[in-house]
Amino acid sequence: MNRLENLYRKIIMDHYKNPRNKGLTDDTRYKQEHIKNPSCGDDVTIQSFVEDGVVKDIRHDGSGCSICCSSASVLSVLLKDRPVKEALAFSENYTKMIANQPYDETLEFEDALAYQGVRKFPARTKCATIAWKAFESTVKVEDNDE
Amino acid sequence: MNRLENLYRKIIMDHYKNPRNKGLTDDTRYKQEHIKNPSCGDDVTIQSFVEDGVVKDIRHDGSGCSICCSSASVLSVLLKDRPVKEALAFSENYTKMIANQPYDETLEFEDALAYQGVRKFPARTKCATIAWKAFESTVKVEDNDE
Amino acid sequence: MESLSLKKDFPVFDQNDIAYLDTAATSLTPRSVIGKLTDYYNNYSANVHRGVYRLSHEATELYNATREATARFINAEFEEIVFTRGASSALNLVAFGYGLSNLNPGDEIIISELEHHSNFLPWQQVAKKTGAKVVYVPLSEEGRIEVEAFASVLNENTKIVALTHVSNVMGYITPIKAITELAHSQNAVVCVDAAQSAPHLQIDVKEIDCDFLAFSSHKMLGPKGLGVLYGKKKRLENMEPVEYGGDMVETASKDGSTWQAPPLKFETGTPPIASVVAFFEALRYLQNIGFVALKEHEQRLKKYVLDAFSNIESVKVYNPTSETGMVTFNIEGVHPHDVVTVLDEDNIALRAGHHCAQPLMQWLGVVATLRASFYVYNTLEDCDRLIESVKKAVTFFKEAGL
Amino acid sequence: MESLSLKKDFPVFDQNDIAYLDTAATSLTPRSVIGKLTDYYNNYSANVHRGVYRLSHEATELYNATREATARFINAEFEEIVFTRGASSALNLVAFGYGLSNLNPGDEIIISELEHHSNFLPWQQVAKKTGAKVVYVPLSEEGRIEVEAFASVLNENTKIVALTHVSNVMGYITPIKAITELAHSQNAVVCVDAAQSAPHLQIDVKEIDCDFLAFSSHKMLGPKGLGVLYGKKKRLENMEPVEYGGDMVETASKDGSTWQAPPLKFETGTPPIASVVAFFEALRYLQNIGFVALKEHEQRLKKYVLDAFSNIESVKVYNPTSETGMVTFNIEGVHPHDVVTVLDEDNIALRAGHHCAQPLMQWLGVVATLRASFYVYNTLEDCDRLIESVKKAVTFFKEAGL
Ligand SMILES: Cc1ncc(COP(=O)(O)O)c(C=O)c1O
Ligand SMILES: Cc1ncc(COP(=O)(O)O)c(C=O)c1O
Repeated sequence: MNRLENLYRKIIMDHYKNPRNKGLTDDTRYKQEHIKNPSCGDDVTIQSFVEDGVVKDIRHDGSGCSICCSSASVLSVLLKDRPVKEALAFSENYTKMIANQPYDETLEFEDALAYQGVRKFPARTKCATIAWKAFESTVKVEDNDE
Repeated sequence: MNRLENLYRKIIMDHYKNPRNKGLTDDTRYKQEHIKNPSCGDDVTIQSFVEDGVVKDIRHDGSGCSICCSSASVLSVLLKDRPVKEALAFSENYTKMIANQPYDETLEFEDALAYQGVRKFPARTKCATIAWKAFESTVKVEDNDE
Repeated sequence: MESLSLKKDFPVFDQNDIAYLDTAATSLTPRSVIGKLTDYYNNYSANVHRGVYRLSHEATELYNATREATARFINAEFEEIVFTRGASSALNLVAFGYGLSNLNPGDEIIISELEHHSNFLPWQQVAKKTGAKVVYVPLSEEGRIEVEAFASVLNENTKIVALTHVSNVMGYITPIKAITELAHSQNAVVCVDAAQSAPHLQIDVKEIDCDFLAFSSHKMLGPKGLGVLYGKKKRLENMEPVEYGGDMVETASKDGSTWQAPPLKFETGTPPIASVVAFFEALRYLQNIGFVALKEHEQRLKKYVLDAFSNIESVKVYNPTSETGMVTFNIEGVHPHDVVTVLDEDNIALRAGHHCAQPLMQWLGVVATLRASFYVYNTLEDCDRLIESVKKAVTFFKEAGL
Repeated sequence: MESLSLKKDFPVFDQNDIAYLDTAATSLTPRSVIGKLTDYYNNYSANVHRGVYRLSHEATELYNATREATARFINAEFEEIVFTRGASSALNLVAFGYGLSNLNPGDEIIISELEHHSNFLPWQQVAKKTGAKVVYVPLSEEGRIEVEAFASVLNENTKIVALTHVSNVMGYITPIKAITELAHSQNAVVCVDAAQSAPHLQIDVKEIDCDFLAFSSHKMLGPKGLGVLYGKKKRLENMEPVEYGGDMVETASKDGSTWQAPPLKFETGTPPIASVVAFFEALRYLQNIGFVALKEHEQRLKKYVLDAFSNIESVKVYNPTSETGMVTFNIEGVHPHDVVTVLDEDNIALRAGHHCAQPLMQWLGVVATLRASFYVYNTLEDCDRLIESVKKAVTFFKEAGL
């Protein structure tokens, strides 16, 4: 598999073409975060609904490249029904993995593992993490109340 | 004579210590020009009184280095009683001489010749010409009436 | 122009086997400019304007020599050239130095959807602050600013016309001389964004007769971090500074202060001396090539690429008729960001994005585009590499199911 | 510090047998900084932020590495560092970005007569525009800003305190931490002009707790044309941009636009990339020396000169007690401009003038002064040359009758 094939894995292209959980809701129980990547115009909105400390649902929308859009779809599937703490840890380890930083290697990344190829494309790591960043904001409690 | 002695000629130091025609007048027949050289803080005001196309009187004031202040004094003596045209030509040729540009070599510079030494000190040419510039403005007819 | 013989003037190619097609973002820098930069730092490093000692005096002479050369480059006068941090800063200076104090509610500012953000947002802000209104020249079907369309929005309320000379996405040349003449007939002031024209066209501000004109050193072989604002003498004299401090002041006192005459009035603080000094060499380099030869060269490359692209079914070109060396395109169904990664694998440097022209993207109805822009150092071989790589991307993403 | 071994790091000395004593105006540039500059131009020359291809991505990484290093240099956070054209621009940004929208008639801005024009005129202007009042800390007899005097002008109307950290003429250190604490007790915002302190003192913005702090690269061995504004995160978030355009915008549309988060919000247009990248090496160079060793070195030179000057009857020193390496003086009866020419003949580079501090000149009751300032590359030999040349000037002008 060459570098490009390794970047554009089947599973990524599948989520890009057939995004799961796409489209936003008006349901006010969802917390929403919108991030724009000015360097390329990627534009992602993530909504998540947390109940009893568990991520019950994730929605997403936006426009961008295949890496960015697919990862929103992938995370919406992977993180659903996980406790917030676990979802956050997953997200943070994923981001570290993409950034070539030490991460918890015992973690099962499942479909998110497909994004390993991005590590060889530093100019694209933002694409692969922007949706995850947005997700994190939606579930993080505001601990900054100055 | 070394370079410095050639710059700080006796005649220059004399006009610096004993400036002629110093002090401004309130006489409204005098035209006035104030120039400040921001690079060193030299600050010169020249007033000139022209009647029947002749420079009848020149006054000056200000603060600055010896080259600057003395040249105001020198010009106030040299240009007095000259026709405006002649005074202007004198001033312009003097400025060219200082700037190492071609000038009318038949001209009698009299005391102003002492400033030849400045030509070797390009950082000081402004000092030697600023009062002359101010003088020129006081006698030039505004030909720019746009 | 012998393209291959120019490539060796650019040290980036010593280290990188790259097809650099992103000049519209910033140009590469020739050895002579880098040499002048290091020359300044090695031999002077001193400040300008205020030093009476030799190093500083000589640095000042070099600084002024570039101002003089810049003036001659666009047929302006020495005092009409203000050095800024870039074209963006220059345009902001016009908007906030001139616009802010000369606009009233009901006044109109004409711009276009072709504008770079730096000639759009300052006017949007100034309009907000003054109650003036931003009016857009309706673009032609191709996306051009045309004289008739301009005339249709010009009226006695028009106070400022701020238009791009060459669009940084479409590459079209605005008929700015005719527009300026019309604008002046309504006493409107004309500000030209020449960031994409100064590097490629001979500019004569006396002929155009515009009031202001802005461009950047770094898009025309010069150092980064330097821009130029040309302003007619009278305009600059009547314009407010926007930054206050050292060097722009004449008398500073508690009771009030007075400013230097232009251009110093607009250049507070220690300027980017080295960059200014080195910009001289960029101007010289361009003048040695000559704008006629440059244009011919750019056109040849552009036409070559366009011809090839017209044979690739899924490539859509947005500006086939443009007069300058810029091809803006997409592979249908594939996000430009994905395409650019394929090209990058082949060492082709190309811009994917909105090119700081979001209003134009909205007008085009796309989120982003690819843009290849050509300059002195590009060759037909660069074009071949681009064409081959685009073909590869088309195949790759088709196989990936897009 | 082995002074002589540092001199060889500065190529200006290769060509010039010069005693460079004008660092307070601008410093010389070490080889490593020049090397990094040319390295950027030779190997990248590409733009930052927007390019997805390798050259541009790597240039962006280098650019960000300097922002990170600058943050660490003053113990700030990455997002708290804004790159500007210089300290002047940085101070104007605070005045017009923060001051203009936060001041009301009756509010007071505390500055001092020690301020450089760049921390004086912006506030004078903002006061004029907002109806706020500029209040001066009464200087001590020596010309110092002292805490008690500051407390005497601080009150509940004080909204902004803008003071120099180290005076560029007197070299005194302002007790800025105590002043900031007092100012904060009245909810006033503190802006520190660190143009003359950052090159010489260890700065810890968390310890000082100031809201804004500005300095220039070119006074601390870095490239010309680059400045730094530190702002507390919350302050920057609530501050208006003063320049609008590319890179600072998030969404740009006809109906309105939104800005990037700081610091990008304040950095429109293509920045001085090469200078930013190379500034990294200046910070590294200074950190390798260390501020303790640097201070000791500067003090030694200063004391040496002061001792000698005290034996020359007609030399008047204005700042004998200053804590930093700066000697400000005159030869009585001789205009400093005349003196400096004598020194220049001996290849001593020294500043004569008002040092962009006219209010202080008025306070001192002089038209101008000479100023010798010491830095890493200076030696006792430089001091000897200065002393000898000053003696020569004294004799020369005495003989000339002054
Ligand atoms: C105390 C002080 N503040 C501000 C400045 C302005 O710095 P710059 O010229 O780099 O904008 C200077 C330098 O002259 C200075 O000494
Ligand atoms: C048309 C146009 N205007 C203005 C600018 C802004 O130039 P700079 O980034 O040098 O400030 C650019 C460059 O991106 C441009 O292409």
